[in-house]
Amino acid sequence: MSSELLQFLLSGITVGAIYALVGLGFSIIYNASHVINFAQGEFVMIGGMGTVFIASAGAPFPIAMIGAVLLAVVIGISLQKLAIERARHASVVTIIIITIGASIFLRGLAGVIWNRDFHSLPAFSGEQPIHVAGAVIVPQSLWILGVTVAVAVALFVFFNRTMIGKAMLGTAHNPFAAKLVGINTNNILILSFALAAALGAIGGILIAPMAPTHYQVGIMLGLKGFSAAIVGGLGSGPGAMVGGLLVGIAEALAAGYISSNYKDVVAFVIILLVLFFMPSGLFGSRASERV
Amino acid sequence: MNFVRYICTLIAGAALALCSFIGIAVADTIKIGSFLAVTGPASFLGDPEKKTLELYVDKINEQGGINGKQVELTLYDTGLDAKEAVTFVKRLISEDQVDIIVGGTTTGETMAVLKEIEKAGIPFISLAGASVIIDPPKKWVFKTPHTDAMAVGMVYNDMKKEGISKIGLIAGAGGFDKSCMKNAQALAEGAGISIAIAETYGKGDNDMTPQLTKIKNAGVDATLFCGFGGPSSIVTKNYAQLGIEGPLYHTHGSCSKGFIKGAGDAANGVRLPCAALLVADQLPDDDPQKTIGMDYIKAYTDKYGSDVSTFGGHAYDALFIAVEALTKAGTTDKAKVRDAIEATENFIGVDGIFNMSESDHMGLSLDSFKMLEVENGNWKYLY
Amino acid sequence: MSLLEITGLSKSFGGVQAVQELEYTVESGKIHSIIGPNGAGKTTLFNMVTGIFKPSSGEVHFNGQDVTGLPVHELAALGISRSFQNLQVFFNMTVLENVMVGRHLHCRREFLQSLLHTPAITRSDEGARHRAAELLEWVGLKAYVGDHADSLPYGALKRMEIARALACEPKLLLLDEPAAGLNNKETQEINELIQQISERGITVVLVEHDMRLVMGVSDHILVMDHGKKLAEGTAAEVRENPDVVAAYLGRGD
Amino acid sequence: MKGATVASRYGGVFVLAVIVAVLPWFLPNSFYFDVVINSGIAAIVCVGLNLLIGYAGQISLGHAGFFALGAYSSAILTDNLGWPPIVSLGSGLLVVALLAFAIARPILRLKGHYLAMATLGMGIIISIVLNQEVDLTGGPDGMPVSSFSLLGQEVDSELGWYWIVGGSLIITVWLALNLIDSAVGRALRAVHGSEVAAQVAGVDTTRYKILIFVVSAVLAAYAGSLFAHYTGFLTPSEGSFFRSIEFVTMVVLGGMASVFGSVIGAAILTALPQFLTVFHDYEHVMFGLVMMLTMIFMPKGLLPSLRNWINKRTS
Repeated sequence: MSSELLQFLLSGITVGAIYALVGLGFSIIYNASHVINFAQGEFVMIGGMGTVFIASAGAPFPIAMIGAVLLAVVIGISLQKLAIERARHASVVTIIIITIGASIFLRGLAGVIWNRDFHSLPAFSGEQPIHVAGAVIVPQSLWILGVTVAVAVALFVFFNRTMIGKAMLGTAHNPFAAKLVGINTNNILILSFALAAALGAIGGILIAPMAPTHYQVGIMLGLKGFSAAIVGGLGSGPGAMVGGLLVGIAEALAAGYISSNYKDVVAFVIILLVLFFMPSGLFGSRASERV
Repeated sequence: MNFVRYICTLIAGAALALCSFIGIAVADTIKIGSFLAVTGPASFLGDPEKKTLELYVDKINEQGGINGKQVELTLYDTGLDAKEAVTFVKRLISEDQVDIIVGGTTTGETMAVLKEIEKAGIPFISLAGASVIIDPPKKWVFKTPHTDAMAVGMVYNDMKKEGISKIGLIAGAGGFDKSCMKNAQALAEGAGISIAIAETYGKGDNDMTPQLTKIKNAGVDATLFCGFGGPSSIVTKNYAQLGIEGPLYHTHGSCSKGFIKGAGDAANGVRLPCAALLVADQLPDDDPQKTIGMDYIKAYTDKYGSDVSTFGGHAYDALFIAVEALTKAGTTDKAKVRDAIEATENFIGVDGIFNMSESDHMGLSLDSFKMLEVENGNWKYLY
Repeated sequence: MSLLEITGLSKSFGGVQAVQELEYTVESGKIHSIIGPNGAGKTTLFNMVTGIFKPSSGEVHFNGQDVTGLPVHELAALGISRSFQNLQVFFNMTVLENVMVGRHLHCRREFLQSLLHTPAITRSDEGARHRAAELLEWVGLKAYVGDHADSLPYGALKRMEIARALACEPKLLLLDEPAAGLNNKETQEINELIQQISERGITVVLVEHDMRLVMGVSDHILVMDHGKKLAEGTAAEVRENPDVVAAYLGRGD
Repeated sequence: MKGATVASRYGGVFVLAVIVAVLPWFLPNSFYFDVVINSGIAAIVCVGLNLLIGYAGQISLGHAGFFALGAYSSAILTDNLGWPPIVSLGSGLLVVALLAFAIARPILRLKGHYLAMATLGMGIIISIVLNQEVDLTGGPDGMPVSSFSLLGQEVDSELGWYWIVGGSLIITVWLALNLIDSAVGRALRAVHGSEVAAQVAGVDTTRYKILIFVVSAVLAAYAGSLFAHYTGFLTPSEGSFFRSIEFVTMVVLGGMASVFGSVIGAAILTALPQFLTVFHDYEHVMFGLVMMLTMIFMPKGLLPSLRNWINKRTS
């Protein structure tokens, strides 16, 4: 493998891992409620900006990070309780508009309460690049990959080995049956918004040392995360992971080999092609309509 | 019914809003109108511009206003939407009936409103970069920032001094970036510089390693970065990580402390042209821009607690050119104020020394840029 | 004369054989029923005949023409219509409009003329409206004509679906469990309705679990199990077929 | 029955026409004209988009792309190639119609959120191209557009544009109402209600979905073309993802499957930012809040909720 290709792949995987974390958030909420939460990107912003501002108030970084994740979780739960739950009988498009309204609201608030400057976090363990076969990788990339893998493993164990995780999956498949066997589906909804918010915030904290955070970072990261979740197949955890990496790598390779002007176009064309041939994404359930 | 109550609240709110926007006409004030991209993709530019205008309009009023009249600032946020900009300018002109307009964060918004400005005949000082705004000169339109072409020219001069001939370019997708890139390509030949490779990155990108890898493999003597905000730091970091040979140049888009903070150690060695403001303390004492720069920095940081950028400086200069013109004209008669702006001479601003004329509606010369280098996490004044 | 001829028809979903090598003939003008336990492949068969599923193999002939794998709307144009086991109602429309959609193929629907609502369109629409109202009255839903479909009780929706299917003026009408979820009285009314439909010269195929209904109206019964034909014949023949008895009794169904 | 539908069809159009005819006397200056004209332009897009989303049930998060394509085709053909504006407009509509037709078949095979993603991707691709092709479109700095002229008569007054946009809107609404109240319209609504049942009734659902996608794209492009000549300057933000969302929000806010709802939704959302300026820094916070609260308390949109409420009161 040429060092150039390796470099592109490393870049794509790093960025893709963040997309995957955001995408996982989309999928978890979709599973629990069949809602697409377009405010997912704002959790990323809250993760990064929250850490910056809690730290600037004097807290040590680890505390600030935990604080920011908790802040995102509280906002996620409020979003569910105050907005989504009240509109649960509304149409898909109506709920999409509500979550977009929520994202405008949160972004606006962040711009006023915090500020509209760019902010950086220090890298977790230095910035000395590591050389691998002619390519370089920064320690922060390893952090991103490591945490993403750890999150993936933790989620796998959670959904397959714990009662509450299994209950969440069960609710996704059949909310009515879940109610019958005594699962409190309302708590499941709250839990999934909390989980999705935490994942987004973690993504936002991980990326902030590489790319300065800003009250508007959530817009593009949210969009890319949505792409990841869709390409992978809505509601599929592994799908969101693969989808995120696919979008990230497609962008990096397109920038490297095709045209950096049109790298995002290339990425979206790939997404469209995947959907044209697999209308439910890579890992989406292909449930046919029962008539 | 829940939503009935909601509708009532909405209607009440709307009525309230209507009352305040019809406005109680306060007699005998000078009205300055402004439209800025305070939010949206260019908030990095628009936000300090807004803060600067609000800060100094307050100060002017504290000191007794202009010609004994208080100044009233009406400021709208366009969110970097040219359509909104046009609507707000119509509102400023026909509804708020302002005497002069200072604003237009980006070239796109500025160009979109020119038709309206010229039709209405109201003096307008833009805060946007591109030279197309004032070239050819339009009767009512002025601007304060240096043009992108000037920044690029400054960079090319420095490159020639350093013996650099083959460069790589990297730019973003926004208006600032594109305009800078276009100028860099257009001016290269005349400056004896060849552009071996030109790369761009997209909105919201977090890693520019692929683009920079291509630049690295193209074997260039130096790289010029056209952009601002977060990407300034990302590109600089990636550049250092990849160990690319040759110096990295930025343009005036990176003239804010946030860039150095974001890029950390990687920023050291970056060379860029900026307004004198950033190095006001390092200027020789006889430099006329020294005091004004130091004063602006102090006032801004005292009020807002954040570092100054040169973008706020554009607003400072525009506001005070307007104030000087209004003072000299002694009236708010639009034609007279316009003539007074055009007659601006030896105006010492933070961007440089302005000398406007019928053919030059910006009035800055190339030497108003200072060449800086980042050293130990701080600006160092080169020349 | 046979209206529908099915030969060697199979459908599998990812390895599961829903229908296997089925041979089946529907005689014109008669009332046919298909019975069998859940998962026997009855609805899958309907879905293949109406074009919703493409058969894995085999052929479907309608009125002497090979119609295998034709799209649904083309089969509708040839004269095949149906109702649905799980209601497929246009809940965003009124009851009358639901049935008017059934008149789609009989309406003028040129795009430009529709945009301008030319007199020709108005006339054709009037005709459709009139016919739809007539059919609703005929199935006993006169009272509901102007109501929104989402305000109708379940039993009425089932009748509305039948009216909509009839509005297409089909030669062959497939009814998928028309009596499911209905009480005795309603089932009896459906029974009468099916006979009246048949009297209009429309060939009816019925999938139904209610044995009294099936045995009462059917000229011919097909028994399916595990995607295969278990038996066929008149009600009496099927009732005495040892395979059928074994299948039903053995399962305690 | 017949009387009712015809009355509601033409009664509404009549009321709209009266409002359009009278309104100019209540608009004090060019700012108000601007807001009203922009509302009208948005309303034309939204009536078309509502046919697609509200009636046929197919979501699109990319219609600003068509709006911008119409706008830029007019601008480029008129200003760069020197074509007469009316010819540019026609050519622009044709180009958009062909493009929409070409992508409609694969895109409309998708459903729900997957369709949302695909249309969003399509819109973003269009917007990136407009941003990147600097030589053709001026890139992010935008391009000027000369004013509209027909038979040597130049339209440059606000009142002139008001009549053009107002007239176009009345005709659009009238055509849309006609279409909805025809076999074609019922077929479209049937696609929304149950695609399979529509097919069984003989509706070629694919054909109708493509048809209405193209119609809504052409209406968006027409509005875009008007906008380009009216405002005289174009930037790629006209084709951005945000603009697409704005159009969909107008449709949903006004009321899905309600033509007049779309007109109201467009007017409210165009004027809202002008009202919200009183909140200064909190402008966007309030905008988001209004969006959320309206949709939570009136999930069916303003006009249908209002109608329900009046029905309940009167019955």
